[in-house]
Amino acid sequence: MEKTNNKKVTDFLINNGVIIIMFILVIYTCIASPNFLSSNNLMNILLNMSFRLVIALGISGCVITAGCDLSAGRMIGLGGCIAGTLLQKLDYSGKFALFKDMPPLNPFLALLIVICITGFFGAITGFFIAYLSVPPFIATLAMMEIVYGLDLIYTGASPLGGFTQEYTVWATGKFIGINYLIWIALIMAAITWFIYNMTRHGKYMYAIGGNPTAAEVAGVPVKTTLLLIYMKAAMFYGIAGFMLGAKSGGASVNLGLGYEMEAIAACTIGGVSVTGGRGKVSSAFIGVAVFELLKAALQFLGVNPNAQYIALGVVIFIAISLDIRKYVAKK
Amino acid sequence: MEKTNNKKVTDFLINNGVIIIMFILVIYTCIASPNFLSSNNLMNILLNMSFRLVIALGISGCVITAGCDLSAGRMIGLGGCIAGTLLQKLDYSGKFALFKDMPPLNPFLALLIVICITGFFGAITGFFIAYLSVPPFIATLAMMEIVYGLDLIYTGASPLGGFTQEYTVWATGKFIGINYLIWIALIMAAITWFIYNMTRHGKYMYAIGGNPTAAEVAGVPVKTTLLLIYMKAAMFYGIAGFMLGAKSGGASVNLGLGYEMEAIAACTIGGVSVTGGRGKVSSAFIGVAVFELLKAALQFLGVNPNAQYIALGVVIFIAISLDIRKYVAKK
Amino acid sequence: MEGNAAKPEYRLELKGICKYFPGVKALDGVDLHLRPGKVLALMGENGAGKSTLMKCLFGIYHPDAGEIYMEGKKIEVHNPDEARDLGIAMVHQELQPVLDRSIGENMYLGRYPVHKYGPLQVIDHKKMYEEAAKWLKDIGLDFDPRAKLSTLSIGQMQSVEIAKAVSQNAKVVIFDEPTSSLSDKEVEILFRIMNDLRDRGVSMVYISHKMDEIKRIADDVQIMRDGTYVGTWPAADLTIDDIIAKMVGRELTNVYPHRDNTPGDVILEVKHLSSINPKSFQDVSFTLRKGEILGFGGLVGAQRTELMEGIFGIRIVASGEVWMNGKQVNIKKPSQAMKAGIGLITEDRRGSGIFGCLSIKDNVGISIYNKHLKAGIALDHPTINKIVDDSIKQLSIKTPSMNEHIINLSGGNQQKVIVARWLANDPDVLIMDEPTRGIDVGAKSEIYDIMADLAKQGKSIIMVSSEMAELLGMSDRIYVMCNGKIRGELTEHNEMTQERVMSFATQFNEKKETETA
Amino acid sequence: GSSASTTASAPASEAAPAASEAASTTADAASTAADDATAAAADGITRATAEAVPDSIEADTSLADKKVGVCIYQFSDNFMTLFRQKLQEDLVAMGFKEENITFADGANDQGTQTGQIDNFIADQVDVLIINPVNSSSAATITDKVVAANIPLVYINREPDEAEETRWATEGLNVCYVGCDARQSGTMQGEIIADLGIDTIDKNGNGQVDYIMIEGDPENVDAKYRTEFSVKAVQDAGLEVNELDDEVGNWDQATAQGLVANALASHPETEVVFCNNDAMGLGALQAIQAAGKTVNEDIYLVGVDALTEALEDIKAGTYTGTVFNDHLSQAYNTALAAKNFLDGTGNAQYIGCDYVKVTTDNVDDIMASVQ
Ligand SMILES: Nc1ncnc2c1ncn2[C@@H]1O[C@H](COP(=O)(O)OP(=O)(O)OP(=O)(O)O)[C@@H](O)[C@H]1O
Ligand SMILES: Nc1ncnc2c1ncn2[C@@H]1O[C@H](COP(=O)(O)OP(=O)(O)OP(=O)(O)O)[C@@H](O)[C@H]1O
Ligand SMILES: [Mg+2]
Ligand SMILES: [Mg+2]
Repeated sequence: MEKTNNKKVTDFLINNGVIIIMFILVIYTCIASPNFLSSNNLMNILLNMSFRLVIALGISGCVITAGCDLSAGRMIGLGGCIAGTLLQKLDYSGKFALFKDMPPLNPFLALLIVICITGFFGAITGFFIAYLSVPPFIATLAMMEIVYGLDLIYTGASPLGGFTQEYTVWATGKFIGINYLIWIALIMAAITWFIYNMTRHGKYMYAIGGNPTAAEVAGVPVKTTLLLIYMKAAMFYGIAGFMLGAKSGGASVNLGLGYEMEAIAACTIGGVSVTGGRGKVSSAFIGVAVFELLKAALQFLGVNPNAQYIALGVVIFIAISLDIRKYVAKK
Repeated sequence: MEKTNNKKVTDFLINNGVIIIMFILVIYTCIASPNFLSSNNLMNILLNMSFRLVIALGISGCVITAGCDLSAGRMIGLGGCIAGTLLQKLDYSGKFALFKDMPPLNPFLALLIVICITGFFGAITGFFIAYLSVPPFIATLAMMEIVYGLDLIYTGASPLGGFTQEYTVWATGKFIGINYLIWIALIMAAITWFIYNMTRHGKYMYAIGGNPTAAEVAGVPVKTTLLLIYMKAAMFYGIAGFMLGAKSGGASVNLGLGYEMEAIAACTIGGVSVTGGRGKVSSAFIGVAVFELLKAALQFLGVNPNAQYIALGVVIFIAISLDIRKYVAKK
Repeated sequence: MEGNAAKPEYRLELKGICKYFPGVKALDGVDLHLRPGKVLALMGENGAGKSTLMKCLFGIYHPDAGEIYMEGKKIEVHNPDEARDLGIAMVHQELQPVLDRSIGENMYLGRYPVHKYGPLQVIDHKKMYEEAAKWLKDIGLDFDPRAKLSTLSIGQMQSVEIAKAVSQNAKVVIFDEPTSSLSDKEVEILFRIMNDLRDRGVSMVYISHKMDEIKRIADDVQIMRDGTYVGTWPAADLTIDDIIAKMVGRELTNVYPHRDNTPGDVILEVKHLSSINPKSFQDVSFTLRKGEILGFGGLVGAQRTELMEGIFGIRIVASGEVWMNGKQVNIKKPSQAMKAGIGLITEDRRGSGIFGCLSIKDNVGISIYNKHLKAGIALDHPTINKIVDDSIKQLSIKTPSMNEHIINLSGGNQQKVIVARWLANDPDVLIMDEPTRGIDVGAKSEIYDIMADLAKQGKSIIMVSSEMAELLGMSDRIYVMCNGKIRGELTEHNEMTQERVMSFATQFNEKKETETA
Repeated sequence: GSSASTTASAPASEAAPAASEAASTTADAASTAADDATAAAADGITRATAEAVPDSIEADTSLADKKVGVCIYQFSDNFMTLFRQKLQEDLVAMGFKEENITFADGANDQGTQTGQIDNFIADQVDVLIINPVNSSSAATITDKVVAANIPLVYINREPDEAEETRWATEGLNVCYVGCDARQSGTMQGEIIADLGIDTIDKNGNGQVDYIMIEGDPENVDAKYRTEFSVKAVQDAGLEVNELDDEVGNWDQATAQGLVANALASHPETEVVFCNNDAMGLGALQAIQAAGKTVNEDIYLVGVDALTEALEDIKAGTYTGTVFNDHLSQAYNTALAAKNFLDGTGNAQYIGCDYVKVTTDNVDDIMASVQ
């Protein structure tokens, strides 16, 4: 009897190791620095999570099909820059030269344009992956370079600022006490949940991740599905870039640089399997939450910024090592 | 008869597509800019290839076992910084504070120390990958953060300069008209060739990449082999960092940043399969040569640097799409 | 004489082995007694735990309880390397090829011969390839051991596996379903080799679902049922019916069901179909009627699989036409084949059948997710659940729930899940490639029942089978292939004999032997 | 593209004197320069103060066939973008042909840049302008370039003193054009110190409670700005108290997140130092989101004088920034290249000055930048 109880406790610890470690860290931080629990700070953390979650949701589809997407960061940069150029105040002295005399667009229209453009590039990546069998690692690496080059040429590497009030309010405005950006992230999570669980496309995605050959034989439109996954992911990055631009009140070509790594790591920590076939919306959420809480806690605890890199790495190691034990068959 | 000849030509074109494209580009560049063919410039290109080749050789083992190594760039930085701190002139005004009064070491001893240190971190990554089943992507991502943090703390983020003549001569000195660095790269290539083709470790590596279950079932020491592969790779990065420090006459924590991506892309272009089991020393060589020739040619042709990113991405896409056709089973 | 009183009676003894997997008690106190120089047939239904027991012995799994004795000494096997050092070799049920490496390297994987230069050990390629060639020759294979393994067919790879196990000079050799993809000729060679080994005093464990083989080769028969030990008997004392009865725990009278289907009009017509690969199927024409079970016989390597995959749109077809219901259909990919009303159950269950990390529900549902939609978008989960639940009951799939991951089921149950997938999709023509490969008698007869039932409902079935009994027992009509061409058609039941099939199946060259008259 | 650049260039040359005027009116800047000059005499380095940008540049036809190689440490850097655009214009104005000027993007990687320098040498350029990724690599770069007999102008990132002394003693055709990075930090600190402790000290603890957002830690500018901004405040006799110090890697979005956390953790923050304006603008976003008002509850300084920062200073929502005068630096770089080629030669160190920007002079600076 006792043995089973012990076993249950161990199992619980292993299955929720990451969450438990985070919980302990959060409690410790709260004690050491009470401001950590202020509603203001919680809102900050949620706000920082918002766009990271959108990125992680986008990339999760790629990871579930045993791929990855290195172009995410540069796509975010492109999205942010396009939004930035379209939404500058007309009288802003540093206005983007190409659209010198164009009044700022409606932000929704700008968002739509951003989504279309990043989605277009995502579709190209997807095309190479799906129809020409280019490994995702390589295809997205190539697209990363291309998107960066285009963004450099488009913006001339100048930073963009002077955004209209209608745009920046996306980051500052609230609805029922919750920031618009957080609402957007929630809506994107809901959409993703729906796609993953309630649509053919979602089921096809899991099947491809589980066994691509079997999926092909079972009549799954493997190529179209893969293309759509990378296109959808790129659209999500575009949205994230748009959000990030609003949040930081400016954009430059380096916006979002390297975010893909953290997004993939977050997905994995949350339980998306890099070998494919496994992963949920909640995985992306947990992973992103772990990273943001960790970063905020380390800052509140006054940990040396250099040491923060080490802490981040160590947490990834521990979290994944614990997590893997759930899945690795006991032999 | 004619048909077969046609087929042969097509086959030849497809199988050597990358090389042929490069060849055309090189010839075009030579015509447009005759200096491209100068022996001086060829030596430059070889020199640039030297450390890239060492990195690609190191990472090839990871890729052949269907893994990857994102920590390569940071390991190079660590290697370069350690070498830098150990090999500064005693009277250099900006000498590394910790070793203020220590005379510079013998470069060979410094190289040995570098190899041991990076090898140690590589072994840790390998341990997590092999014994705790952490996916390589994630384990090396975590190690990348840790190594960067350690390097920042170690050097205090100060750039290092004032290297001794004994160290910088590694980059400038020649033997039979060929630069020392090129010799080192050749020696490393020979060692790698020997390991891959003539030792059990090499055969185990291919078996693990080709079919890990088969290797396990056949009694291959899968875990030890994996650990050794990541350790060996890290040692190679250490050497590359040492070479790069000598070549650029200075080092900082950002040395080698992002080199892993290019190294993996080079391996893949040369024919190492990211799905594992396939790849040779010549693959790494071809891939690295393609990248360096391309970069040099674009610069000689005066292509806008922003557009160079696009060109690089496009070449990767084309090269891999052509190349894949060799392997996609003709059904 | 060395045989003194201390010499143990058994070469190998397993006592009370238990092995648990999450939610499954795969082995529950199983024993095994292996006499020196004897062949022990290990029999049991799919999922009885045969492979698991052998994997425990070979160090791939670690038993949760139980002891292993080798020649009277208690041993512990932690990994396959240790097993090999103890003199145990194993041919695995699932082929484990490293396709990109040479045949020789595959044979010597994990035990490469080396030259020693101090601490440096350099692979002795010459010795490796010479020895490999010798062993290959011994098993009747005439390959260059330096060729890549991927140039061989699955059956040939299986033979290489056997050569590999035999070349280890082991005291105990385990064969886990070695013949599932071997042709009869290759089976003969295997038996010859096993007899040689027996003469040399090697003990063997032989696992197979093919009853006739057991009678021919086994000295003893051990039977397992649902992870428990039923008993061990001298092979001579048991009839096939006895074995079957003990395996399933009940009497199983007729393996092949009575069929009362009547083939109707032609539903599928294939005209002059040729692969782009000149070594594969060429100029194949045949017809299939409504409500007919059409057998495709031939040796392994006859390109039947490729032909079926070509029809189904997995392989590229160079020329030829496929007609369904009198209309020509253009099939470039499986989804088009499905739309035309064709289904395919592939021979490689693990590679192209199951989705290991997904649930049974998703494994069944994958082919019908585009049929049950609400508002054209959202999946109709209640309906899908009902379909899956029904098929689990109808095919008596052994599983705790439809949310169980399919990888945790035994081979036979996995196969039933795949059948369920296609039944849910409801095709007019179902192609079944080796439908009972690696499946026990109980499950086999259930699958035969399903096939007969489908035919009676007016569905047409193409059955590719290398098992002569099954081919003759289930088909209404048989085509026999060799070397990518159809060499003959057997329409009348009285001409469907083993001899006729074999004569067509071995007709490697074009020479027009007039078949009739 | 070309019409945009000509419209931009015309007012630039008009406005340039205004910028250098602003520089010379800053007494502190002048004294710093004077200190440097005295120190220089001891080193034996030939120092010169940068020349003002003239209204029109005379083209020298003999330069038409000279090839110029320019290595920029990273194209995506905001400041270096302004710099290199202006540099190209000025080089062309001096008589170089546009197609003979090649820019290379070092992608913030010394290995890559070294390769590019090798390529330029192989391509036999006539003069090299290098913005080193890693200023400590200068000795090696110098050796290479000098060995190929190519004159060399370093820009923006200053090699160490020993290296500059060597150019002088060995009589090499090498010089540095740029500012002293320490000065930008010092000016940030002075902007804050000039406000007076009474204005700054909202919580009345007698200290300047600040948070610091650093750029890429390996970048010298980031190190100096971090160090000298605080030092200048202390030198002015104010006590400081560091509440938080984070690395924002020059990135606006990152800085926004960091400052948001820092303000939640330390609501008593009085000053936010940012190593550049991009991060400063991110910080501004975070400050506003936290319900604080710049110049009332909190003070915010950056460096670079980005257009948006200038507009914010004008609007009173940004305390101050430091203008890195790319106009004069670019002109002096082009001039140095020309001087090497026509045999005039150069001083080893050609110093430019940063300019403090606050509400007082923001209009002048805005006029000069556009
Ligand atoms: N890795 C595993 N994880 C969970 N369950 C497993 C695993 N391997 C086997 N099982 C379960 O153990 C039981 C025994 O399986 P095993 O493969 O040993 O059967 P078998 O007798 O060899 O059947 P077959 O004739 O189909 O090969 C089955 O119920 C199977 O589902
Ligand atoms: N070059 C190859 N690479 C990989 N797999 C192959 C290759 N050639 C054949 N196969 C596979 O080997 C299996 C056996 O095919 P083969 O053509 O030899 O026999 P078959 O008569 O078509 O099949 P069956 O075993 O069903 O009688 C098929 O699954 C086929 O897909
Ligand atoms: Mg089995
Ligand atoms: Mg105070």
